[in-house]
Amino acid sequence: MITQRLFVAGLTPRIQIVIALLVGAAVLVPVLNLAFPPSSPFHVPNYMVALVGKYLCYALLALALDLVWGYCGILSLGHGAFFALGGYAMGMYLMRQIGARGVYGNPDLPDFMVFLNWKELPWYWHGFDQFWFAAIMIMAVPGLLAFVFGWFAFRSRVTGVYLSIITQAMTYALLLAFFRNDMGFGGNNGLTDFKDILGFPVQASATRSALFAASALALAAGIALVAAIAGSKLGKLMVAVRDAESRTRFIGWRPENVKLFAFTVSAVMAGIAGALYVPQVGIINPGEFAPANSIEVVVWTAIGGRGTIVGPILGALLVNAGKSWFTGALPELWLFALGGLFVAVTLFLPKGIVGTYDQWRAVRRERRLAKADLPSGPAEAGDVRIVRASSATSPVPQGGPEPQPAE
Amino acid sequence: MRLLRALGLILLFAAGFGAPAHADEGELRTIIAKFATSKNFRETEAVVRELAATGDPAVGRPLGALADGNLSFRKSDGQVFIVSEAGGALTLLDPLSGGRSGEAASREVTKVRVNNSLRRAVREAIGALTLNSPDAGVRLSAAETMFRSPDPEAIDALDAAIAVEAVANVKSRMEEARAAAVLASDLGDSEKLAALKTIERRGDRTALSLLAAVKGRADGVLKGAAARSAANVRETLSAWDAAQNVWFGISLGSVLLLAAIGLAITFGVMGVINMAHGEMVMLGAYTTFVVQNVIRASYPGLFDWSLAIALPLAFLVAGGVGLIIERGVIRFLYGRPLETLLATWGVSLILQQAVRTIFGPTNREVGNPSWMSGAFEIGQMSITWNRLWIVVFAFTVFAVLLYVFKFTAWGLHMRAVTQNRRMAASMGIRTPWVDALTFALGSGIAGIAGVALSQIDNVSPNLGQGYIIDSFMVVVFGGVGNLWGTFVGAMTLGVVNKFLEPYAGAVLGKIIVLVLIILFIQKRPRGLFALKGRSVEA
Amino acid sequence: MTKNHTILYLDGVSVSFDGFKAINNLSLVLDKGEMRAIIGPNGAGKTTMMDIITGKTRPDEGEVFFDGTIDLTRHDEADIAMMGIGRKFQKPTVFESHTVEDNLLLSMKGPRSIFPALVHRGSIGEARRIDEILATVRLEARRADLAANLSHGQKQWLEIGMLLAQDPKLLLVDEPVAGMTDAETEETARLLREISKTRSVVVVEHDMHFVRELDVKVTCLHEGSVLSEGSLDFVSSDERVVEVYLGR
Amino acid sequence: MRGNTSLVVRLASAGLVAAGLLASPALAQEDTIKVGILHSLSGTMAISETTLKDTMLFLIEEQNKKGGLLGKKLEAVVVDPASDWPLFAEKARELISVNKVDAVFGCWTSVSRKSVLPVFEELNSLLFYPVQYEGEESQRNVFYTGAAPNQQAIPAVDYLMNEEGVERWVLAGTDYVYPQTTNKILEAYLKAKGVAAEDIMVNYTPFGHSDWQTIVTDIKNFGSAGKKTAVVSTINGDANVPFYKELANQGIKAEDIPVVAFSVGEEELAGLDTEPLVGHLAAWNYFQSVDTSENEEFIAAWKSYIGDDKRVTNDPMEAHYIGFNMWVKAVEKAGTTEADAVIDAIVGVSVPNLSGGYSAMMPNHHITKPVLIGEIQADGQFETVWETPGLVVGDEWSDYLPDSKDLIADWRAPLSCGNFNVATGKCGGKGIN
Repeated sequence: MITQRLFVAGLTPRIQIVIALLVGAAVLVPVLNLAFPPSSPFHVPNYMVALVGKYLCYALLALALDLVWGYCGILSLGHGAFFALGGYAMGMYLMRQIGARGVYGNPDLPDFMVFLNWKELPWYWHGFDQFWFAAIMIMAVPGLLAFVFGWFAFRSRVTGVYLSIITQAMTYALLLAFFRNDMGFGGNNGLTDFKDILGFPVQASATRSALFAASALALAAGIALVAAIAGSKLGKLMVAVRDAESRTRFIGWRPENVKLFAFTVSAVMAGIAGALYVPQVGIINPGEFAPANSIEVVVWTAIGGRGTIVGPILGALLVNAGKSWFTGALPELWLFALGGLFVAVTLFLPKGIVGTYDQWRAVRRERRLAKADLPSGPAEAGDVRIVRASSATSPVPQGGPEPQPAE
Repeated sequence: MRLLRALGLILLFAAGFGAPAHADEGELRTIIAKFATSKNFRETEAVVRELAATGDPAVGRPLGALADGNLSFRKSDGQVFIVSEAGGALTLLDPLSGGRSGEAASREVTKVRVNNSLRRAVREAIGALTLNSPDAGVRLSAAETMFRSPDPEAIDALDAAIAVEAVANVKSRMEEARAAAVLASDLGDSEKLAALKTIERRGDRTALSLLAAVKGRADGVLKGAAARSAANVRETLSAWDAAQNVWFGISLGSVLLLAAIGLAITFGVMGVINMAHGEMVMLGAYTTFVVQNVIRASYPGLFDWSLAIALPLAFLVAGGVGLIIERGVIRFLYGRPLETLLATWGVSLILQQAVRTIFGPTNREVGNPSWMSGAFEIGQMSITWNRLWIVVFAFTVFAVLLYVFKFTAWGLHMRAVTQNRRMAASMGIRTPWVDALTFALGSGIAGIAGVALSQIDNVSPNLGQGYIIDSFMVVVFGGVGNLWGTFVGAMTLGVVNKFLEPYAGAVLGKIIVLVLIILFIQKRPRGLFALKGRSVEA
Repeated sequence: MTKNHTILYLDGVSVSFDGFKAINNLSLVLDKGEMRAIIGPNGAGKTTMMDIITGKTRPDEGEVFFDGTIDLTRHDEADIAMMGIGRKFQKPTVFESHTVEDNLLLSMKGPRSIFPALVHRGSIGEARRIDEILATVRLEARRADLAANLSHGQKQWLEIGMLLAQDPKLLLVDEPVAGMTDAETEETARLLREISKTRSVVVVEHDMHFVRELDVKVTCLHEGSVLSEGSLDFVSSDERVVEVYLGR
Repeated sequence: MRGNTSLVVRLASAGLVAAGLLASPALAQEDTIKVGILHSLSGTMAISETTLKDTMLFLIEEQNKKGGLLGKKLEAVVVDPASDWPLFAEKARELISVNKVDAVFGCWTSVSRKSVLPVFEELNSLLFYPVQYEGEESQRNVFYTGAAPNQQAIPAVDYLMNEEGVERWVLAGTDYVYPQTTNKILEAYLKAKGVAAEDIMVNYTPFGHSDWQTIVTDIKNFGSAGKKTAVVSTINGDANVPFYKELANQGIKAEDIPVVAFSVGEEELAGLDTEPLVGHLAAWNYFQSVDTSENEEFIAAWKSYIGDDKRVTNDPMEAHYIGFNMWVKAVEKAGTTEADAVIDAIVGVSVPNLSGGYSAMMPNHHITKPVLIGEIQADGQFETVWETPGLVVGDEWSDYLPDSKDLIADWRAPLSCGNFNVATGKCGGKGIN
């Protein structure tokens, strides 16, 4: 009953289409990959499955960031940390699944512990041989970190650029910590050489297809969740907090709780994205904590259009596809292209691709209505429609929500 | 190396001094000829010892040449020469007289191979012979060598040298060397107790290890005295260690200050999150590289001035690029600080790749001018000249900036524009112009920081990336929009980092500092030097 | 003490920022159901006083009580708002990317925790209350428009409407008519008088015509403390008031 | 000329990728043999890896001048994994399944190699890895042409112990797997040689560490205890320049405390004024200064190819030179570029190295190399002061780590195992299964 109530709100036709597309891809791509021989024109090569599966995980990460940035106005420059933590939790499970098949044949210790002379498994590695435990940790670790971090930061009213910078400090500190071999997470090399997931070999086409389908479904679920949150009263409150935080406080809301909720939910989503990412790329290492990675996520979201649900997904897919193509086709020039793209998008598409498209459509509709020169009745109906759309896709007004660093 | 070269010559001049033994020249040549037949370093070392044992100062020349890697022998007849290269061909010099004795192609001779232990053997072998050198620096290093390898037989030579020594510093080093020799000898306890005092006065770690050694092998009165002396030395050393840590902290703080202060202007004053700030630093460093390259190629005499020449150029280059960025990108983004982050991130990628394309991806060599090389000692603390100059430089830049902001018309305009753009504009200040110049100033400062950082760090396309996060931490920790905040922030982070490092290690130390910053921001959400009051929150 | 019958009780309140005394030994008492106008030159401490009452700024010393018994210095903004103090800012602050209706919806009295908000569904009672408020603040026609598209005066009204939706016992209204036309000003005065029938109101305002129209007791602040108090005629004839307003 | 062709190559590969993104890539042309080059051209590792990309292009061009391979021209496919480790895996997959390359030369860091390993295993292709590394690995599809720890670290320590009489050791490294493993091996080795625990100081620093004041002072203090002290440095890449600058400025001379490094080669020294560093050491399997005619030819050809007289050569370049020639020879021997055939053919292949001998591919997929110890000279080159009398076989499983000393790798039939346990006689580590 409650979930039903929760999920009807915010599901605009556009979001329904995207969800349908994702669910369709989750079914179709594995079929095309597995059922057709490589010679068939309908065959989707393994390479594509792995690549697009990876992009979908990035898209889920971008969507998670959009929930906090686009809707709640918290620019996190450390979302890569939650992604990486989810990834590490999954990586630890996959490491334990290797069992005695590691190069040293040690049934308990991962290889990197063996050759660094660890005698026994550190306490925090226990339990990860069970998938259910790992699955809980995938959500609990990023969620808990976000909760604790957010609890302090939002309560202390750290906002704007200050918050962005300390999220960056957080991911940077984690980067350095995970680099340390003494931490017991494989240091710079991270966790790799995975064999099985849930008893299926990770390298097999069928497993890859299943992981692809899982990523697509997770993204679809993520979209539904964000749309539901955005469409609810809480979603409106989030936008309110983004636009005028002190106003919400003076009408009795606690913006820190709103932010904490969004931040934690978002971190859990990022963790799930990371967990799906790791078996598909076959490695998790501290590089994922690098602040530059987190900034890149922000860029995807901005390019697609923050405060919209489809935008960040589009941004993540486009930028990563571009990166894949450029690094192969123009290896010496691709940074120019990527850098130029960022500059161009911020200058010419400040609302991102989807935001700009929505704006253009709204303008066109207004013009059409003006041309029709109708009395106020139908015009109001049109307005109502705009209103509905705006509850799910909430364009960020210029100036207002941005933290102003210089006082 | 240069030292040894000089030393060889000095020995020749000092030949008559103190009436050292003169060996038969033929005998010397026989020994020197053995260099050609020695098969490994051990044999070469034996030849060195044999030469040194003659006690003839004339051996200084061939030994010095050996240490410098200039001693070779002709493949055809095994004759040993000192070679000097000039325009492809080699000039052969007589190993004893130094006179010209022919030329050879580089294929015709084989170098007598030398390694560290051989160089050390040469140094020790000729150490005692150089106590009477006219060059105080050479005498000092001779005394230092003798202190490290005490030899009771050298006491007389040291006494003679101490008697005529006029330079106080050298004299005390000689006395210490003598004391070390006394402790190694079989002289009486009273002599040795006095020697212990001398060593204690020296007070450094070498003295400490010597005292520990004495404590280990002596007994009775001497053992107790040595133990007491060692304890005293240890105590003073720990105080000096603390001082050293403070200095390291200030030095690290200055580097952070230099890297961050440009950001304090663009980010703190203008509200632009300039992710390309690190690349401005990098541009400054590359400017230094280019300047040094031109100087090396065309005006080698000016090398010591290279940094002074590079400073204004780096300011102009980085400032110019900053101006272009401001006019081309940032001016469209005022009031949207987070979007400046994205755009400047793109700019930083472009700049990095541009530098990589132009200068190549590898490190570039930027030399230290002579006045920035080496170190000097204050008590038991060694201070390197380059660090000292960077501290001085950072403080100067800070002071100048402070002056510009507080006391010049431009500074006033800048402050006016950042505080109330519309009001400033209506008062006739050309705000776009002020914006552009402020951004250029911040970038230019980053550029001159690059000149300083080129002296201690890599000059590579990645240079800027290493500093950008630290710079943001400093500015945010200190409090945005406040130059003093940046100063105090940089120094605090530097000193805290350096005090943590010995206990926690460099990696953990850095993590702890980051966590402390995160916690600190909870306590003071707007940094150390935040403005208080109603105007802060809109 | 007379504290018990007051809605707002400030006694000996001081606060300073970096050595500057924004509020200096300020005492102010407001009875239940009373409307009070507060005037004073710039920098007199009017807004800071509101900050103190609403929990945004903690006083260095002094007592601040609400409803006779509640010590406001122990509570934060959200708590204080929930107890029944509504505040309108100097600069109209509404949720610009929401519709007028949603602005009111978010301000509606009710639970303020996260999960009820997540599963909230509008009720008939709520809709009726929103209709009422819209009628009160004359914004029925703009119900579905984005707040960003309202005129300045309409934003002021919307903000007052949002305060009403909270159903507060005390309203703090900071410069409600700044930037309004004469007609709008008159309308606002009427609105405030109507509100003051059921609630206590503190109005900070520079506009003397407006204050006169309100026709209530006036307090004049200067340099962080009360300079004069009484009817507008009394206050405006006070020499010290004339002095601070007109200069020597 | 070259620029044009490589642009064509680039555009062609661009087209191929695009085709691959659209449909199944069944259009690969068959008239060339493709060689993948997987080195970072941007990001933090570009500093080291770009040269290796150039080296490979150079080697491929030289081979084409000689008539190519099996009557076909070689074609280089260059991609940029951008120092991003998961991107390495993606690019490796792209090279193999979209561009259909027959062998890949690439990777620098251990993590990039670890990242691509499963891809090469899954798609059964060949990787030639040219950098010295920590060992503890042997994979069927990978050929390790750089040094294993026993081909670098242990001879260097032996040299210092025997020739310089070092008794006290500082093991300083960047905190990642290669230094950690190497230092573990060295610690065990030193202790086996009778060095007391208090005479070993281990220190780790983060990547790109630039403030070395404290650590250099610590080293100085550690070295003033009266015993001859040396530093064994596994400090990585970027951190070296500030480290050596600080050493020089604090006046630590090689005669007093020599530093022997395993990651500092001619390329790294090119960014430094080496005058104050003369006498500090490095251990490699090749120096540019090696005096052989092969090396002279190689350097001359390289300089004319790259068009820069100042460009240096270094050990990983030689490793690619050896690895590439081994691959060419193995392909010729097998008569095909097919991976399984090449894997079978390459073991035992022996090609000239640049230091005057022959390097052979061993059954463990590591190669034989001489070990050279060189001292830094004022001109930025190394002078060899010592070398192993013969060639050293790369030992993938260290004898000084308890869990790996019983393991060996042998990829020849019938054993065909990367971690055969000689104690239990089973493949698969401890052999519990």
